[in-house]
Amino acid sequence: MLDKKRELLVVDNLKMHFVVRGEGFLSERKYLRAVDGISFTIYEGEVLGLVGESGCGKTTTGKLIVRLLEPTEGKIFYKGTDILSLTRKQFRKYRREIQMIFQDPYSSLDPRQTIGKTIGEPLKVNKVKGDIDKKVKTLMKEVGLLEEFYNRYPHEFSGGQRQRIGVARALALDPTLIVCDEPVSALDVSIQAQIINLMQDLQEKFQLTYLFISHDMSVVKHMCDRVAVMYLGKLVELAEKDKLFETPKHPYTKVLLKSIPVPDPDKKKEQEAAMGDVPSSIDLPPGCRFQSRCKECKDVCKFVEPELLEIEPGHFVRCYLYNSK
Amino acid sequence: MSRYIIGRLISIIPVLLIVSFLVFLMLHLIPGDPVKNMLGLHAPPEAVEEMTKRLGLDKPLHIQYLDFLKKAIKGDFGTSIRTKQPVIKEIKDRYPYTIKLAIGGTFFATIVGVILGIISAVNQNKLWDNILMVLSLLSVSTPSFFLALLAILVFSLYLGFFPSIGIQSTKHYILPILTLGAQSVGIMARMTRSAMLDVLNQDYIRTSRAKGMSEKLIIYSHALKNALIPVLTVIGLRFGGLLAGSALIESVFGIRGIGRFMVDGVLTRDYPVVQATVLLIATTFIIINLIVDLLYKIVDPRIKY
Amino acid sequence: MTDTILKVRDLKTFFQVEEGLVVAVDGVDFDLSVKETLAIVGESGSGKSVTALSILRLIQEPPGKISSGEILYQGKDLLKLTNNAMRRIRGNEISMIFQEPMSSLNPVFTVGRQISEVMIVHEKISKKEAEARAIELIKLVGIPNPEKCMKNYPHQLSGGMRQRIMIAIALACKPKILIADEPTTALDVTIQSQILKLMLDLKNKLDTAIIIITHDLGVVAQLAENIMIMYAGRAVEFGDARSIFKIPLHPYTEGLLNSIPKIDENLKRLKIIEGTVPSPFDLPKGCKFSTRCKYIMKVCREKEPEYQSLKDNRKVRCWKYSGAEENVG
Amino acid sequence: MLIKSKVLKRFLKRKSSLVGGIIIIIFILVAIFGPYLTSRNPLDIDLRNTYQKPNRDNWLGTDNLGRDTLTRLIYGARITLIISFTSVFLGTLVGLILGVIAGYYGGLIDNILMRTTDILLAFPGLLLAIAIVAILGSGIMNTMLAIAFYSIPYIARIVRGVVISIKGLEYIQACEVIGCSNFITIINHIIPNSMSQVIVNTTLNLGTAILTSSALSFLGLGVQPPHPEWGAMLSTARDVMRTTPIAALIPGVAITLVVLSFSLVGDGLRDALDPRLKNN
Amino acid sequence: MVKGNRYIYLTLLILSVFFLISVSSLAQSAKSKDVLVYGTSTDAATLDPHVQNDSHSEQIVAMLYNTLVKFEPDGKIVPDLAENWSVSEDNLTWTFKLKKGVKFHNGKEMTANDVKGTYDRFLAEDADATRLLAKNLTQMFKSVDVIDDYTVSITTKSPYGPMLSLLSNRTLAIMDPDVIAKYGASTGDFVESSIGTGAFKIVEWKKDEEIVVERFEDYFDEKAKLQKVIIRTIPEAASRVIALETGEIDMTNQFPAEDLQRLKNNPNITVRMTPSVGARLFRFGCNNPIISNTLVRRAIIYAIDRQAIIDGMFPGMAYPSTCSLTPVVWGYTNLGVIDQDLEKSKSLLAEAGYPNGFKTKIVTTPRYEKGVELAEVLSAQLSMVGIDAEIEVLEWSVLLPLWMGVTPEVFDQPIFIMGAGTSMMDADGGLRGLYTTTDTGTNERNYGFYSNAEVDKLIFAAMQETNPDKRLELYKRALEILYLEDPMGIMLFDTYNRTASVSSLQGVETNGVGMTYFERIYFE
Repeated sequence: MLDKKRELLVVDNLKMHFVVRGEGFLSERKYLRAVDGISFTIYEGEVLGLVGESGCGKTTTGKLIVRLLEPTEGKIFYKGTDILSLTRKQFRKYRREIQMIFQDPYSSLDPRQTIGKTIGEPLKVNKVKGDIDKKVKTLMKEVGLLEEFYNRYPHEFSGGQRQRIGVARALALDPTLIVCDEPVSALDVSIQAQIINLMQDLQEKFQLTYLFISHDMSVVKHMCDRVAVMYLGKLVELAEKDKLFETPKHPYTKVLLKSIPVPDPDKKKEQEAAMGDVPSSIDLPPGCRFQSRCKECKDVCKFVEPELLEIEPGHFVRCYLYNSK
Repeated sequence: MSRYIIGRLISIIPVLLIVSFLVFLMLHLIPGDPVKNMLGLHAPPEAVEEMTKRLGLDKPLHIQYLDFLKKAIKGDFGTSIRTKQPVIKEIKDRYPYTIKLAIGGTFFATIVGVILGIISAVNQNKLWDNILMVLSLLSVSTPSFFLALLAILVFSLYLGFFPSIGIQSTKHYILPILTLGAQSVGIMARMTRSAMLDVLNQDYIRTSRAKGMSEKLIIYSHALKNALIPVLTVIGLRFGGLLAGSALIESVFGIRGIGRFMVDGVLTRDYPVVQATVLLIATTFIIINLIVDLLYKIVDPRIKY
Repeated sequence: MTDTILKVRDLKTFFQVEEGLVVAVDGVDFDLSVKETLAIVGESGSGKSVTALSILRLIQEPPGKISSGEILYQGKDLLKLTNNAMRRIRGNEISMIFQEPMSSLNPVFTVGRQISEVMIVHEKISKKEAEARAIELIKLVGIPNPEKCMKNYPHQLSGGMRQRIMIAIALACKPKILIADEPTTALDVTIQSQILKLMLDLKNKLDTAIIIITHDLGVVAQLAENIMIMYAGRAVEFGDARSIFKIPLHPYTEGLLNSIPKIDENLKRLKIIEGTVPSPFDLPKGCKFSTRCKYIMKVCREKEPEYQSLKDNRKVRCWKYSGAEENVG
Repeated sequence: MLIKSKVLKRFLKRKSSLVGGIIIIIFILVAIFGPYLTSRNPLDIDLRNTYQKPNRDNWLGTDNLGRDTLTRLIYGARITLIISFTSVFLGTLVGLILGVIAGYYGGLIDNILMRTTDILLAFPGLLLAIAIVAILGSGIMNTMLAIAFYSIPYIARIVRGVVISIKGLEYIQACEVIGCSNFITIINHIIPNSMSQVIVNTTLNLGTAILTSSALSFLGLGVQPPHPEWGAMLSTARDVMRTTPIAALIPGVAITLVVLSFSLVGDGLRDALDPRLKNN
Repeated sequence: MVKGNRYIYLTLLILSVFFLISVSSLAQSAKSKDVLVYGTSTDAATLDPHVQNDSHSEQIVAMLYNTLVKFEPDGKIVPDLAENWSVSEDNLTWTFKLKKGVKFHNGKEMTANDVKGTYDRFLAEDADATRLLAKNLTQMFKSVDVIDDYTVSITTKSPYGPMLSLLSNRTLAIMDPDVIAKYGASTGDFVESSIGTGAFKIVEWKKDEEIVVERFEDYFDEKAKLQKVIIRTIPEAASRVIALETGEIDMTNQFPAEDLQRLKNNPNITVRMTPSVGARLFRFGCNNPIISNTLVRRAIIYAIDRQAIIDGMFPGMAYPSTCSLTPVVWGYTNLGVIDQDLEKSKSLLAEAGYPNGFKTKIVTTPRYEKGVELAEVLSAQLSMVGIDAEIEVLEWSVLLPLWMGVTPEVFDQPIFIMGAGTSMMDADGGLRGLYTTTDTGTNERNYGFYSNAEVDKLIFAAMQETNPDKRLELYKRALEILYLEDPMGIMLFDTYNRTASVSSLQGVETNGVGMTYFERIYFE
C-alpha cells in the first residue's frame, strides 16, 4: 500500500546542533543536539505523526522542514529537489507548498494585525494575483470563521477560533504539505475535537499532506496514517499507525503507550512507568539514548548506538532487541 | 566559580582596552590640533613643538596609543595643563572624595530605596504606596543640582544643620551624599517595588502561602531574596550614575572630587585631566559592575558558571 | 455522612478586572469524605482552580474576592477564620500542590529548607528534626539519594523531581486534605505516569483525602473515586467515577467524553461539542451550557436549572432531568 | 480602532498620568506658541529692574539682568523642547534601527553591536555626555548630539531585547513560513509590535534628556548664555540663592515638573500599552 | 497585612537621620583663635611671583614673598627687604642696602646675590616675556650688580620716575635663585617650589581646594599674628557668603553686590571697602578690521550706559570710570564719566561707514565677577546702535594663552573683557605695558594690539621724566587719547577693594593694589 504512494518529502540524516555557551570568557562550548541525524519519508496525501516527549526534537524537525532553522547537517528533498541547497530566493517557490500550523494560538497571530490582513498576508507577500479579499473570505468560510470577523483583532477571539485563523493562513497559498506543530495541544478538550475534525476535513478536501507533530498519543492515533517516535533527537521507531499501536517494538514506544492514562475507570492499569527522567540532550552518554531508562538494557546498549533498522516492511526500530532479525 | 571569576576578570580586559582607546582617541577627535587646543591657537611654535613631543603626538597613532596605554598602566597621565601637577597626583587627592560620595550615595539610596520599595509593594495601591511612589517619582525627576541648592538653602542657611561647602569633616559629607543619592532612592524604591510585586505574583509565593507561612516570613524571606536580584543590577548601574553625577554635586558643594575636576578639565581644555578622569570613572564603573555580577552568584543560585 | 471532612456550600468567588466583573465560581457545592479522592473536572475558565484556591483562601484580594458561601472543614467555616488561624490550616491540615512544578518552588532556597520549613512553622520542631523528617519525606516520594537532594536548589532538579518535592512539602505535616491542582499537566507522559503512580501509592498509604483538579479525563479515570464536572463557574454534574464515565447525565459531560480521541478505539471522526465556551462577561441568561447544548429546550434559555440530587448519590444541573419541558431543538 | 481607544481609556484612568499629560501638553503649547503670547524678548535687559520679586509687570520676577523670568521661562521651554525632542528622536531612531538589526539578525552583527553598546554603557550617561561635549564643544547643537549619542546604546539594548522576545513568537515564524522577506517582517510586524516599548522608553527618555541638558548647562557645558535654558537660568540664579531664592526655584521647579510629567506619562503609557507589565 | 512594620521603618528612618545629625555635630572641632580661614573664588594659578598674573595668585605671593620696598595701605612706600636706598645723580643707578638676617623659608639667608639672581632671571636676553611678566615691566633695566653681601645696585637705561613703585610690585619679589634653578618652569607650582622670605610659609596646597600657610617663625620683621591661614577656594560667590555667615570661613575678599547690604547689616560681620587700582573694561582688539577704525571704537564707548550697569549689577560696589586709570593710581586725571549717547554713537558709526551697525564678537570669562553677564549687557546695549555682538565664553586658562604673545594675524577678539590695574600704583605700570606699541610683533601685554604713535611717545616720555608735574601733564594727554579720542577699550567702572570678615577679626588692612596684609590680622 505504501509503495504505491509517491514520495513527497524525504528527510535524510538531518542534524541540528545548537551551541550552548555559558557566560564568561573561559566557559567551554557545548552542543545541544536537538535533532541528531534523523531520516524519514513523507508520502503524498498521508498524515505522518511525529511523537515524543518535550525536548525530543520533534518541533525542531518541523521547523527544519519549513526552513525556519538551517540544519547543521543533512538534506531535505521535496519532490526530489534538495530544498536546503536552494537560496532563499529559489526556495520561495517551494515555500508556498510547505506551510505550517503553529502550536500556540495566542502567539502565532500578530496582535496588531486584523484577521483579514493576517490571512491575506501570504497572498500579498507572494504577489498572488486576483481578489485577495474575496479569497480571504472564502478561506475564512472554509475554516468556519464568520465573514464579519475580517476586521477584528486576534485578542477578540478564543483559542479555538485563533487556531482556525492559523489554519486559514496556512491554507492561503494552496500548500501541498502542512507541518502541524502540536496544533491542538494548547486547546481545551472540547475545542480540540473541533480543530481535529476541521483538519481532517480540510485534508480530505484539498488532498493535503500533514506532518503532524504531537506529544499526545491518542490524538496522533486518531489523526495519522503512520507514526514516527522520537527520543532525544533520534527516531526510535517508525511504523504504520496500527502496527505501532498494536505491536510496539521499541521499549520506549512501549513505555509511552503504557503511560497514557485511559479515560475509563474500569481499565485502570497497574501503572508501569518508565524509570527516571529524560536525560539532558547536552551531555549524552554513548550508546543507546534510552539506556538509562530502559528495563531491557544490555551491555552493548551502553557503548554503541543501535541503527534504525527495518524489521518488517515499513516498520523501523532502533533497538538491539531486534538487531538479529 | 573561581574559573568564572577569572573568566570575568579576563573578559573586562578587552572592554578596558577599548574604553582606554576611546579615551585616547578623544584627544584626536577634537576638531583642530590637540596641542593648539590646549595651548591656545596662537601658542608660540616652540611651545607647540614641545607639547607635541611631550604628548608624543608626532608618532604614528598606534604607537601613540601604546605609549598612552603603557603610561596609563603606570598611572602616568601626564601633567595637568591647568594645575601643572601630575594628573595622577591630583586624582589621588581627589578620587577619595568622589568615591566616598558615590559609595555613600549608593548605600543611602539602596537602604532607603529598598525599604520604601518594600513598604510600597506590601501596601500596593493603598495610600502609603501612592504617596511613596509619587515621592520617589519626584525624587527621580528633580535635578540633583537643584536639590542640592535647595538642601543648602534649607539645611545650611535657614536651619544651619549642616555646613554648605567643601569637605572638612564627616558632617560635610551628609548633604552631598543625601542629595547625590536622592535621585537613586526613587529609582531603587520603584525598582524594589516592581520586583517585589513581580515576585509576590510568582507561583512559589503562592506555594509559600499554601504552606501556611506567615505573610511576614513570605515577604522578608521568600520574596525579598528573590526581589533583590534585579535590584542588585540596578545598584551597579546607579553607582555609575552617581559617579558621573557627583560632578554636579561636587560643583554645588565645592568639593574637590574628580567629577568637578573633569568638568573643569573640559571647561579649561585640560585634556590630560579629561582623559584620565573619564577613564578612571569608566574603569571604576566596570569594576563595580563586575563585583555586582559576582554578587549575583551569591544571591541567585540559579546562575550557573 | 459522618465522615465528611469538608463541606463546600454555595461558594461564590469573583474577580474585578478591567473589563468588568468575572464570577469565576458561582454557587459550587460539594462534600469531601475522609480518605475520599474527588476529581474536579472542567475546561479552562470553568472555575475549578479558583474553587481549589478558594478553599485555602489563596485568592488574591484584590482583584479577587470570595463573596459568599461556606467552606466547612471539620465543621469550622474556613471563611470565618482569622488570617492567622487560616494560616495554621494551610500546609498543615489542608495542603496543596500546583500545576507548574517549575515555578512553584522558590528558586533561591534549597529543597531541604523548603520542605523542613513547613514542619518548623506548623509543628514547632527543631531545624534538625525537621531536616531528618524532610529526608524521610524525600525518600517517601521516591527520590534516590535524599541527603544530596536536600542541598539542591530547585533548578538543579527535573520537572518530575520538583513535582515530587512539591508532594513531599504538601504531605510534610500529614494533612487531612491534599488539593492537587493539575499536578501532571505540565509533565511529559512518562513522567506523568510516574507521578500518578506515586499519588496512587501515597493515597493508599496515607489517610489523606484528595481533591484532584484536572481537565484530563484519563487522569481522572485513573485516580478519582468521585467526580465533579464544572462548566462556566458552576458544578454541573457529580457522581462516582464509574457511573459518570458509563452514563454521563449532563450533555456537557457527555460531549466531553465523546470528544476525546481514545487510544483503544478507532473512530473515523470525533463527536464534538459545537461552539465555544461563553465569555465570562457575556454568559447566557439561562443554562450556561445552552449555547452549545444539542438537547436544548426553551426553558434552558430562560432559566438556569437547579443543581439537583438524583439517586445513587448523583447530582446534575440540567432541565433534562426535571422532566418539565419538552424538547425544542 | 479598538486597541487605541482602550489604551487611551486605560491611560486616562490613571489620574497622575492624566495630570502629567496635561502638564506636558501645556509645556509643548507654551514652547510652540508662548513666544507669540508675550511681546517681551527674553534677552531684553533692564538693569534697573534686576532680581525683582514677582509683581504685576513681571509675574515671575526678573533675573540678574532684569530680564523677565516668565518670558525666559517660556523661551526656555522652547529650547528644552527642541533639545529633548530632537536628541531623543535622533537617539531613538538610531537606537531603534541598531536594536532591530541586532535583535532580528542576531549572530555576528548582534555581537558586534552589543559589544559596542557594552562599551558605551561603560560610561555612565552623564559622563558620556560630558566626554562628547569635551570633544565637540558646548552649545545647543552639541548638547543635542551628546544626549542623542548617549541614549543610543540604551535604546538599542531595550529594542534588541524586545525584538528578540518578539522574534521568538510564533507569528514572526509564521511570517517566514508564508514567505515574508526580512524587510517586510521587520517593517510590518517587528517594529509595530516593539513600538509600545519604544514609545514608553522614549517618553521616559525625554525626561532624562531634559535632566541631562539642564545638568550640562548648569555645569557650563551645555547651552551658552544668554540663551534662557532652564539649567543655565538655575546656574545663574544660584549666586543669589540667599537673597532671591525664587530666581532659582522657578527654573528648578520647571525642570522638575516637566521631567516628572514625562515620567508620569511614561508610567501611564507603560501600564496602558502593556497591561501585562502592570503589577497587579 | 504587616501593618506594624511601616511604622517601625519610619521610626528607624527618622532616628537614623537624627543620629547622623548628632554624630556629625560632635565631629565639628572647636576652632582655635589663631587660625584664619579665608575664602576666595579661585585657587592661585601659580606662586611664582614673576609669572603670576592675577590677583588671587598675587595675594598668596604677597604672603610668601617680599620685595625690596613695599606699599603701606595708604600708598606710602616703605622699606621691606631693603633697609634704605639711594639714587645716583643721573637718576640711573639705584643702590639698596639690604636688611641682615633675612631668611628664606628653607633656612637660607637672603643676600645681595639672591636679589641679583632673582632679577637676572627675567633680565636675561632669552627670558620668555610672555611668561615672565616681570621682563615686560623691567624693560628699562640695564643691569643688577652686587656691591657686597648686603648691597645691591640697579642700573637703568634711562631715568625711571616710578622706580620705587615698580620695585614694590609683587611681580619683582625676591626669590631664592637656587629654587628657581632647581624647579625651572615649575617654580611656584607646588609647595616645595614656592620658597620666599615672607611672613608666612606655605605648608600645603590642595589645588582647587585650599592653600595652607603658617607663620614663618624666622621672619625678619614683625612676625605674623596668626599662626595659620587657610585660603580656601570656593568658586560660588553665594557659597562664599553662606560660608561666611555660617562661620565656615572668617573672611573673604569677594562677595556679590546682592549680598552687600545684608552683610553690612549683619552685626557679626564687618565689611571693609577701600578704593583700588582695579577697573573693569572691555578692550578692543585693534587688529580687527572694523574695530581698528577709531570712529567705530568711539561710537562703541558712547553706546554704553555705565551707571545702569553699576546700579543693576554692582550697586555700592563700583563707580563709573573717569579715565583709564583709577583715582588711587599716581598719574590719574579725572576726564569725566562717559554718558550713554546713542545719537552720537550712531552718527559716529555712520561716519565710520557702518550706519546699520555690524556683526562682531565679545569674548568674556566667568573668572571676572559677572563677566558673562557684563558681556550679555554689553551685547544688549550695543544692539541699540545696531551692533550685533555674539558672546563667546572662555575659561580663564583657555583665555590667557589666547591673549599672551599672540600675533595680530591670529588674534580674534574684537571686544574682550579685562580687569585692568597696576600692581605698582603708578600710571607707568597701568599704561606702558598695556597700551604701547610692541616692537616684537606679538602683543605681549598689549593684548588688544593698541597702537597710537602719540600715546607711545607720551608714555615713554613720562617714564623717563623725573619731574612729577611734567609726568602728570604727559599722562593727562595720553589718557585723553586712550580714554576718549582713540579709545583702547570701553572703560566701565572702577572697583573697591572689599573684604568681609567676622567682626572679631581685627587689623584687616588692604592697600590700593588689593593686597591684604595678612601678617597684621589677628582675632580679638
